[in-house]
Amino acid sequence: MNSPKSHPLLLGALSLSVFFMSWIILTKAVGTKILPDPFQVIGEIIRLFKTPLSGRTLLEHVLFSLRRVLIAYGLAIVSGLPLGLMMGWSSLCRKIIGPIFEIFRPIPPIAWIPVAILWLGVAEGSKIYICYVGAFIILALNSFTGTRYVEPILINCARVLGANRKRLFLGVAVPAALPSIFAGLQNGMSMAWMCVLAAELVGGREGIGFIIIQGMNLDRPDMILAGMVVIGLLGALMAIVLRILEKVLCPWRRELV
Amino acid sequence: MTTYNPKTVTDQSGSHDPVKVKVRHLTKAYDELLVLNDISFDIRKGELLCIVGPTGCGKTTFLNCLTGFAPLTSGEILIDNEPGNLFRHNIGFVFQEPSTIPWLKVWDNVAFGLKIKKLPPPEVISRVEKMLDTVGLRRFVDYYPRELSASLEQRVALAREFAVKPDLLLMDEPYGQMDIKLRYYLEDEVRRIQMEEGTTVAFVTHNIEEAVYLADRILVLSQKPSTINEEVAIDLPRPRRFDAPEFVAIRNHVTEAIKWW
Amino acid sequence: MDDYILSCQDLTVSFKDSEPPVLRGLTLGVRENEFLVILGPGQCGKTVFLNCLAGLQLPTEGAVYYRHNKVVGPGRERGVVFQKYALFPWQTVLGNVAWGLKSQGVSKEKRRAIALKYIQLVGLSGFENAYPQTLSGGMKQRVGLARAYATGPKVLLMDEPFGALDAQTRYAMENELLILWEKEKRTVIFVTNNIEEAVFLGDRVILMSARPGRIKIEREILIPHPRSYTDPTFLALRQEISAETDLAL
Amino acid sequence: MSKTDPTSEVVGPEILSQRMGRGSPSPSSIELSTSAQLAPPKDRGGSKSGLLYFFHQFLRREYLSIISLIVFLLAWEGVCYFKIIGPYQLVPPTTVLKVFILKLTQVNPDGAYLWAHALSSLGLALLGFLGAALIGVPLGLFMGWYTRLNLVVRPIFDLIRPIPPIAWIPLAILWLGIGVKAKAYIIFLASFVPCVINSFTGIRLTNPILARVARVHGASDFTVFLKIGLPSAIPMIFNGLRLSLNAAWTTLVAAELVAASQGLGFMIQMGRRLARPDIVIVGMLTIGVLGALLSWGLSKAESHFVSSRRLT
Repeated sequence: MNSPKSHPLLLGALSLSVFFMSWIILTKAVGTKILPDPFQVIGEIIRLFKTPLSGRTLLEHVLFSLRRVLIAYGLAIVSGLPLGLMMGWSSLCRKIIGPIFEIFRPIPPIAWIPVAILWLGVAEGSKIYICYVGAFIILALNSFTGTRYVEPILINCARVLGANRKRLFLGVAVPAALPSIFAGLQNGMSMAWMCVLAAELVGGREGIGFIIIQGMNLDRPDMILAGMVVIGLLGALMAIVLRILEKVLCPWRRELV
Repeated sequence: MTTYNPKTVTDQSGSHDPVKVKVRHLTKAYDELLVLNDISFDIRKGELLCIVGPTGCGKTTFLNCLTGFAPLTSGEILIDNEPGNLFRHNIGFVFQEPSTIPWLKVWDNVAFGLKIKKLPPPEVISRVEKMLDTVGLRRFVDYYPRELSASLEQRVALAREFAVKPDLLLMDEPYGQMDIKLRYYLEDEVRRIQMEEGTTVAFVTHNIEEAVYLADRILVLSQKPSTINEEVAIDLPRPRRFDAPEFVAIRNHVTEAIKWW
Repeated sequence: MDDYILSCQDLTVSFKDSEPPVLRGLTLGVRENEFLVILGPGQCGKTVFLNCLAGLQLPTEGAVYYRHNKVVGPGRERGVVFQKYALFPWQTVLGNVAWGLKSQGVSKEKRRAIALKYIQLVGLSGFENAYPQTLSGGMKQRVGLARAYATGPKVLLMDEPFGALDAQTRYAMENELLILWEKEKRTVIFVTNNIEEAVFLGDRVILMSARPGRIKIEREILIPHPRSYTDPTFLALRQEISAETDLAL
Repeated sequence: MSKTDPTSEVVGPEILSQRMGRGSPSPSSIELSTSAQLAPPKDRGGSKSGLLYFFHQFLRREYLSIISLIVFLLAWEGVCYFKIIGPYQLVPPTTVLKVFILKLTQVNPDGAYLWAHALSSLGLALLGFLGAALIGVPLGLFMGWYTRLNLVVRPIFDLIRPIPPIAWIPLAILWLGIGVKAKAYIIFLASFVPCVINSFTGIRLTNPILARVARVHGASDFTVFLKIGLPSAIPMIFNGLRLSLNAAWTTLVAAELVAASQGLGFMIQMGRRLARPDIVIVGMLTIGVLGALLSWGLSKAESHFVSSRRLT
């Protein structure tokens, strides 16, 4: 690990250029019908921005997906966090809600798609519901473990300093659980994002998932890749936003690596 | 109370004692922070050298330079008149931090160094068994280190390093977490092993009493950037008594030399 | 038991019925403004004993009394300094020190004033807004001391507060603790496994034995402060207590 | 007063009990601290009234969980029985059980037995998962140990990582058709990422002191990797495998929903098309149970590998 510092940026740039070069060479070998080259993909993104696909431009599709994710995510925060905190803090809650939670936990949120469609139709409802399930389980689980495994010495310390049960919860358990909760917010967001994709793949006439499934139906790999690139960018963007949020809300963790 | 008059140590070249470690103009800086500033001294063969100094004065850094874990900024360190090489020199290192290997049971922990050195299995077994008795770990062979208390854990690390019979034993605050009684015993044990095997020992400690009890010579480092404040040769007869006036005088003298608060 | 500020009677604690009790039949009284050191080997139940005094652990048998009142839980008159600092990582130094005052319903300005006073007293002025994880071990424990002092307890319980510090920092902290104690006299019960520390600090030292934890010997230490680590009386007393400990500590 | 002490007494019974272990706090110790005030010791009958005491004991009982489950099932049954939710949306648990048993021996309406669907899904998931583990774990380990390799591979890896594996489904189908190959490819992608990341983090967390212990005795870099780095990473590797397995299972269901002719995902999709909530719910529950079984199997494998006494 003590190897002399070789220029990390240079190596990174080198590896990326090798990656794109081999992509272009591969395109030459198999033909653009199977693998379009990076320039075509960029061109396709620009085209989708200008020309509507089934009546909507790329931006509108993105906004559709984003809206679904954010509504579901908001609902999951409002319901999942308190539930997890309660289960972590009160053994009574844990014993009553725990087993029911355990039944639903192992079912992948995507497996809810058919049932959601049966219940709520193919419209917005079912898609939001699926994203909600995905984010909810992760958020509840993370806030649960966060509060449940607070260091006992901190609780003892707070009791010695005269904290009542309410302050133990709000003043110790919740802040101690914040790092875990933020990890849950990150994972929950990427899960919600994945779920909206899956839901849009299975049925729907708008959203980014629709773009890539349409690309498959039209046999247009450049369209698929364009959709994938947009999804990747959006996902990365949201992760960054959340990370900044964590730095703002948990100032004491800033000094840590 | 007897006052202690330090003898000036002039014998830098070591006229009759062959030199084990030769440190010349050792300088070590981390980025802008200068830790060790142009230090030169020798460790003679079979000598027990204690290094004391104020907190954060770079004692540990020195040991890391010696083993090559930290590259030198300038100067040189020679072991047996050649640059230190971990593949060739037989070095033992007792770390200040817990350094037992958590997934190995006590027995395998003690055998770890021997197995790395690829000693024949019968030799490994006999040395490990002997070490287990020496440090009193016989009852704990089947425990994992994390099941032991801090002081027992440190004994495992000691046994592991003693077992390889190093020519050069580096000890970084090995007894920091132990209490007086156990420390006395293990201090005597280090001394005994050193005499038996002719090991050269460099012993870093915060505890001045411990340094005076053990050392043939004490090296007092100054505050960062560290230079050698003083070398104190100790020729009290052994076993030393920590309440003897001469002992107390040297102890007070060294404490004064560190002068850190 | 009249003149004792904190006392315990036949204190027994056992966690499992199958094992010998951790503490058996401890009876002990602490006088007001006394510096009592409880010395014992690892795992002898010192921490459990201290937790009983703090009210964090309820005894299986016997009871702890503060003056004449039975202790059934933590209380404002007893402050604790923990071994592993136990600082709230999400609070600054100031927030940590003022934490206990908030529970007592002290107003915001007053909390701040009291906290600043104790931060200054332990020599941490300038670090009020630092977060604990940016501090060194010695500084963290100063925060711990200030926090315990700030709530105004009559008795301070200290559980190996300097156990994780290196020897030199420990010497410095021991000196500062005594200076603080001279300035603001409190009853202190100080748990340690370090004989030297015990003899240096204590008015009285109690040596405990392990499994079951009980009092082995008790020594008054009459050497006047400031004590010297190399004073012959000091060394003799240290050796005497050391001879009584039969286990590796 | 010489310091040479007899050695016979030196070894003390100093084993830390698990209760006071230095690892992460065990659940029981937290229970003790958060509700110690509520848990009355043996002889404190006087301080709390007898009735309250018994009520409290009652609340602490474990059968509360069972009651809660029964209430849940009854409510479900009731909702269906009183037609609060119609039979084309939800069927009661009794029907679910009936259909589950029926589906074991009956291919209607989706063309295969339940166990055939399950086996086909399991096989695919395991195929993709094992492939990812075999390539991803070593890659992550080497990336963590050899800085240069990391610098080269990392940018490409980071470029592909934010794309959810599900987004690959259409492309995979376009390239490889709707057969086994496309699905195996997607599952491989999905489980590859957590394998790499966790092995990477695991080996990066190697305690440098332990590496020095080996190096000081003359171990070569590769020996240090094998004897120190690899064992240090094992808990994190298993963590990664667990996440991988989850991802594999989730992605498989998604892939089968989009395009398949067999498998549990296909079965629930058919159930939806035919408006048969019973089939959908049986399928969902089977997916859940099998997923839980897979992670349980992995935990068993882990405890075989890593002694629980090791702690960290």
